[in-house]
Amino acid sequence: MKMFLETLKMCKAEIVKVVKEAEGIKSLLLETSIEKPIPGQFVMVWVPGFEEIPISPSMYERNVLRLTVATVGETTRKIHSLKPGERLFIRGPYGRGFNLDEKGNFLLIAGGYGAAPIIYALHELRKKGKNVAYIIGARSKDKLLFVSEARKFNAEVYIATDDGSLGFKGSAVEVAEKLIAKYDNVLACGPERMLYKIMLKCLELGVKCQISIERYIKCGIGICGSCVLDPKGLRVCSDGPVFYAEELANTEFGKYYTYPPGIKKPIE
Amino acid sequence: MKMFLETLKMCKAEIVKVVKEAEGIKSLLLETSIEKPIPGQFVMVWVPGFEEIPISPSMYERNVLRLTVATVGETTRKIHSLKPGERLFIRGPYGRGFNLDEKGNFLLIAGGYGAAPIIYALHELRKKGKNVAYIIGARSKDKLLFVSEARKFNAEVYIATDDGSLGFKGSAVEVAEKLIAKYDNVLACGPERMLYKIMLKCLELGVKCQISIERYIKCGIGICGSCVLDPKGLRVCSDGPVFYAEELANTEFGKYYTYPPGIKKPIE
Amino acid sequence: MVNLKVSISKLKLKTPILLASGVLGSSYSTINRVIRETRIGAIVTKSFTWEPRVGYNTPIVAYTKAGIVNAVGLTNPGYRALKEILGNIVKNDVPIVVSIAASTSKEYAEIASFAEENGADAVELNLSCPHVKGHGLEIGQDPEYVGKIVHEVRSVLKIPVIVKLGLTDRIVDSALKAEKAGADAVSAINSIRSVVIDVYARKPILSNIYGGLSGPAIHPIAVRVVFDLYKNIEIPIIGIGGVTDWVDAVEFFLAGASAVAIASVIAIKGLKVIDEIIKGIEEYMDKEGFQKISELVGLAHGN
Amino acid sequence: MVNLKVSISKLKLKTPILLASGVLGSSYSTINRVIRETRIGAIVTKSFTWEPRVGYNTPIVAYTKAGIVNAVGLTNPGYRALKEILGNIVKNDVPIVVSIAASTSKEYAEIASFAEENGADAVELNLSCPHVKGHGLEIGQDPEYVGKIVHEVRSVLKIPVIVKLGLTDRIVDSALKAEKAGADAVSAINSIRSVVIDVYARKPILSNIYGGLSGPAIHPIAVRVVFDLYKNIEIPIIGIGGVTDWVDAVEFFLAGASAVAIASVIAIKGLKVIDEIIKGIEEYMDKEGFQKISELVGLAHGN
Ligand SMILES: Cc1cc2nc3c(=O)[nH]c(=O)nc-3n(C[C@H](O)[C@H](O)[C@H](O)COP(=O)(O)OP(=O)(O)OC[C@H]3O[C@@H](n4cnc5c(N)ncnc54)[C@H](O)[C@@H]3O)c2cc1C
Ligand SMILES: Cc1cc2nc3c(=O)[nH]c(=O)nc-3n(C[C@H](O)[C@H](O)[C@H](O)COP(=O)(O)OP(=O)(O)OC[C@H]3O[C@@H](n4cnc5c(N)ncnc54)[C@H](O)[C@@H]3O)c2cc1C
Ligand SMILES: Cc1cc2nc3c(=O)[nH]c(=O)nc-3n(C[C@H](O)[C@H](O)[C@H](O)COP(=O)(O)O)c2cc1C
Ligand SMILES: Cc1cc2nc3c(=O)[nH]c(=O)nc-3n(C[C@H](O)[C@H](O)[C@H](O)COP(=O)(O)O)c2cc1C
Ligand code: FES
Ligand code: FES
Repeated sequence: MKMFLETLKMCKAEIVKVVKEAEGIKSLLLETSIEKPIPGQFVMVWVPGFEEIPISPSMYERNVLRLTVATVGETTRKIHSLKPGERLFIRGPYGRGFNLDEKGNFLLIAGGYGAAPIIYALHELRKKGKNVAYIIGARSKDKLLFVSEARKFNAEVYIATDDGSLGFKGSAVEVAEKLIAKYDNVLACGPERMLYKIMLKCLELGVKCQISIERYIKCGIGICGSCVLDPKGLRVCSDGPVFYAEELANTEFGKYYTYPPGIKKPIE
Repeated sequence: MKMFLETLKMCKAEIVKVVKEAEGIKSLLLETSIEKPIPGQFVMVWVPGFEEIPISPSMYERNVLRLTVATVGETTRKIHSLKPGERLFIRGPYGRGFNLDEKGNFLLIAGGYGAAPIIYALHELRKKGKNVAYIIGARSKDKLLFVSEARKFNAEVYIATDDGSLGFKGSAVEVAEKLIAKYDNVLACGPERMLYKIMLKCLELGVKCQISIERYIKCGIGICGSCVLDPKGLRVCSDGPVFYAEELANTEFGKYYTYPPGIKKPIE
Repeated sequence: MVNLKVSISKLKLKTPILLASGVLGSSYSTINRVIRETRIGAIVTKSFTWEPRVGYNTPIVAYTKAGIVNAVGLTNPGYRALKEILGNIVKNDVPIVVSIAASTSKEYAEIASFAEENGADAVELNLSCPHVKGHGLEIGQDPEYVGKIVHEVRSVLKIPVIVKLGLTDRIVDSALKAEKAGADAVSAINSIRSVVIDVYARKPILSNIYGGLSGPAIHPIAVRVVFDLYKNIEIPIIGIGGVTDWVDAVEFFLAGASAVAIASVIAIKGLKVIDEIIKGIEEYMDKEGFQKISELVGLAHGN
Repeated sequence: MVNLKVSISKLKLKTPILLASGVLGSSYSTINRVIRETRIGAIVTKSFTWEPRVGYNTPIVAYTKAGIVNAVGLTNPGYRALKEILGNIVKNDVPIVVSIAASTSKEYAEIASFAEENGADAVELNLSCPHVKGHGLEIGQDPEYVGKIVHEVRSVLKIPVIVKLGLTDRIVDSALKAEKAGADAVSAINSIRSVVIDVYARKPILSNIYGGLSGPAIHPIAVRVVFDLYKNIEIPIIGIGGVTDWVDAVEFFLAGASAVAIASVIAIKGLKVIDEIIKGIEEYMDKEGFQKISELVGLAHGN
């Protein structure tokens, strides 16, 4: 007896290891039976008694899923307090991930915890033997994510810090803008401001660009309407979260964010 | 999305041909998408506006199912009135059929419309290259079933008629009793009186014997309790309708018949 | 040639499939998208309430073997936003039905008027939300109150008034009262109050504990309700509940529904399921020799 | 070590799984077989009525995507046959609960007394058959009447009285009345009234038109009912509805059921499913560190 809408099923996930990646960012290694996600897809993570939130895995190997989580509010703080042996609950994977079968080389651009799906994409691209460069930006050196991991996978690594404590002093976007033209593909995830600039640049240069974006995700399966991108009516949870630049053009993306009851807030 | 209890699903079945087999007995060839039945299994046949009744198919070839039906009451009479192009509704196949993988040669014994599952078993046994003999009994010559069909499949054929109009004058049981010892397996279907005698003989001689029996079948899926064989609690619809002689020994079989509300009627 | 057009009171639908309230019906952009990409016959918006509602905290959906249990919590920007939303919907041949969930008959009437003024083609009164206190099921359980609300709304409105009922003991009585009070159609059913508990978390999954079961699980119950309603009321019925393919939709017509609305199946099969269902109905009618949907409606009641 | 024993009032069950009324419980021979072949905790017989009932004509079962719809029609040889049936059940450690479906409180009491005299370990009053007029759901919908029946039966009986309720608006009120009138336990739920129509036959499949939906479809609704009952009554609850594996059973315990009864799953998985479910519960308790079922009961209600 095969069941209905199998991916809606809650799977228990036991924490096997917790790694501090940077100030305010931890990775959890979880043993769980969900399907292997495509990089850029997300899972819904539930800590009973708290909320269920979307997280894009940063790695998957044989039943071990890695989530890299930044403390932002109550649920993410609670997740940071969990220890190996404790459990959380996961469903998914959901949505459309990065298309890693595009031809040519790839420029991967990550800002903040946006590095999570990007580093996972990097793993999988390298396994396919693709040529990959990784641009990671952060406020300062101690906030940089997955630098050595990217190097281990033999990717070219570009670093940008706001305070210049390591690499280029400035933003990842500034570094990216100079490099994009050399690549066939751009994959990006991070703050919307940054992603918007990358999108414009790629459209200008005609470089294929896939961007993983965020909206308020509540159901994850395309029926609650909380993650919709006006005016095209794209659902981030199921039409995305990864979109091609062309799809995001002429939408609210980069301009404002529609919170669940329909409240629009400008992107700072 | 795979569904729950798929075999409970009603399948439409279009009548492609109607064949008169003998006085009061017709075969219907039906185009339908149910799974191939094992000989001895049954299907539930519904004519909207009438009852749904159990029938053991007498043939199956590539989506064409043959039902051989004797007129007994209202529903079977209605079935006899149907023409090619008309529809009936079928679910199944249900229950445990004949085990055709038993070693050695087979003696097949049929009485009346009991010939239906027997001739189908004959087809399949011959396809497996097994040595098969077919005993068919009836009141008179014009009531005999599947004689030429059995010959076409190169089975040895023994005929018994009560009035002696063809073959041995007497019952199929009398013919059978003389032959059973020569065979490794007996498969039988027909009036309970006859089956009971065959069961006893086989038990006495130690010949493997599989008998397809009848009880009042209403649900066909083992939950309504109307087809139960006391005192063992065997459900004819799902533990049977084919049983080994050993299973039937020391049950109501051959002695009485328990009708749905629990009313016992002796077998004449 | 098969004609898929149906009428629900004054509404003209090019196909007999509606988007049920709650799925893809809270913003103009998704509504426009459904209109653009599918052959949908009409769209029922998410239920609008007096005040904006953020809805419940997550988790708001839970898995069951045969359906989804949801407790979105009537997330919506409040009825005043209807002006902008309706204003942004592209003009076309797909009627827009505004769903309303309120807590008094006065609120229902005011929101309905506002919707009408701003271009709604009809309103649907949601009297059956299974998981929001004071906005739902309790109302539909009380036939007298149903009658009162419908009467009040009907008396201030020109556009059709549809009443959406959920599974309650007295659903037929409620429908009768609604009909008597001037309702133009009845939609049935809403999702059915349920709880899902995770055996490892040992807690109800939904933050609201209670949610509404929708999907294949509820279909035979919904068919029964439509069958019962058809025996008792004259106004058209919109069948809702667990439609996942054309067979389920045709079953609703045969039970007595003049049209069918779908929600959860979108989560499983995506938007394309709308056209698949419509195509299936078309082929069925063609093969079985039906020209119009109305020939199918209630056919299972004959002998 | 995991201990699977549970008590329902005076009944001692070696495992927390009961055979629900209706499946394999109409003849002594199938009851003996279940006792012999499985670790079943208790058996509830098919509902017995005053007069013998042949039941409905076939079709009596219909397919749905997520469950079975049945209208067997309370086929049973009438309560006087209980003497012979109970007399033929092998003596053992599995309590036999006689289910009763009657049309007056007096009939309920007389059949119950007869069952007690003939060795029943408990009776279950079926106040919720969804498809037999005058023998079911209408009774359970009326809390006062439920109280009256329970009172009458309780006053003539020594053995435990279990009340079986179906899905109705006032199920909690009915359970409260039953409790007050002395019921020893509540079983919930029965199958849910449904209709299935074949799109090619264009007729309801069941000869009785209406039947009861059971199986996975109804599970989340049943869990909700058990969850609600647990909040409101003190007497033990037997959870019934859509259990197909140990997870479903544990979910019922967490919602507040002291034991769980199963029916339809037997049609899909056969008798062996009983032991599979019991084994699953055992392993779960072992791994998760529970010793007794009672530690699980109602656990989902905490924070
Ligand atoms: C597709 C996707 C993938 C994501 N991947 C990651 C990841 O890999 N690592 C990571 O650290 N974060 C990720 N996030 C962001 C993460 O979901 C939020 O940081 C988290 O929900 C905050 O929850 P909270 O309870 O701690 O904070 P709260 O106090 O509840 O909220 C703080 C802010 O977080 C955002 N937020 C809260 N809930 C949600 C929600 N359900 N959906 C979207 N945003 C929300 C809002 O902007 C809110 O204002 C992802 C978000 C999306 C949409
Ligand atoms: C496993 C099995 C396989 C069968 N295969 C065949 C077959 O291949 N060909 C064939 O002609 N007949 C077969 N039968 C018998 C057939 O089901 C009955 O003849 C038929 O049900 C009579 O229906 P009716 O409405 O015409 O008669 P009715 O007037 O309803 O009944 C006449 C008699 O038929 C029997 N009967 C009626 N309904 C049922 C039922 N639901 N289950 C069992 N017996 C019933 C009873 O003895 C009854 O007294 C089979 C029966 C069983 C149990
Ligand atoms: C996520 C979701 C949100 C819903 N929101 C509403 C709503 O706001 N108003 C309403 O009347 N019904 C709402 N419903 C109920 C549906 O309109 C429909 O009645 C129910 O889901 C049964 O149909 P289905 O089985 O096709 O999903 C909602 C259903 C779902 C799944
Ligand atoms: C074939 C069948 C017959 C039933 N007969 C009865 C009955 O006689 N009395 C009763 O109280 N419940 C009866 N029921 C209901 C079951 O006891 C149970 O409440 C319901 O089926 C839900 O459980 P399930 O989902 O495990 O099947 C019957 C159910 C089925 C499927
Ligand atoms: S989160 Fe519900 S539709 Fe996207
Ligand atoms: S016919 Fe129902 S149990 Fe066999």
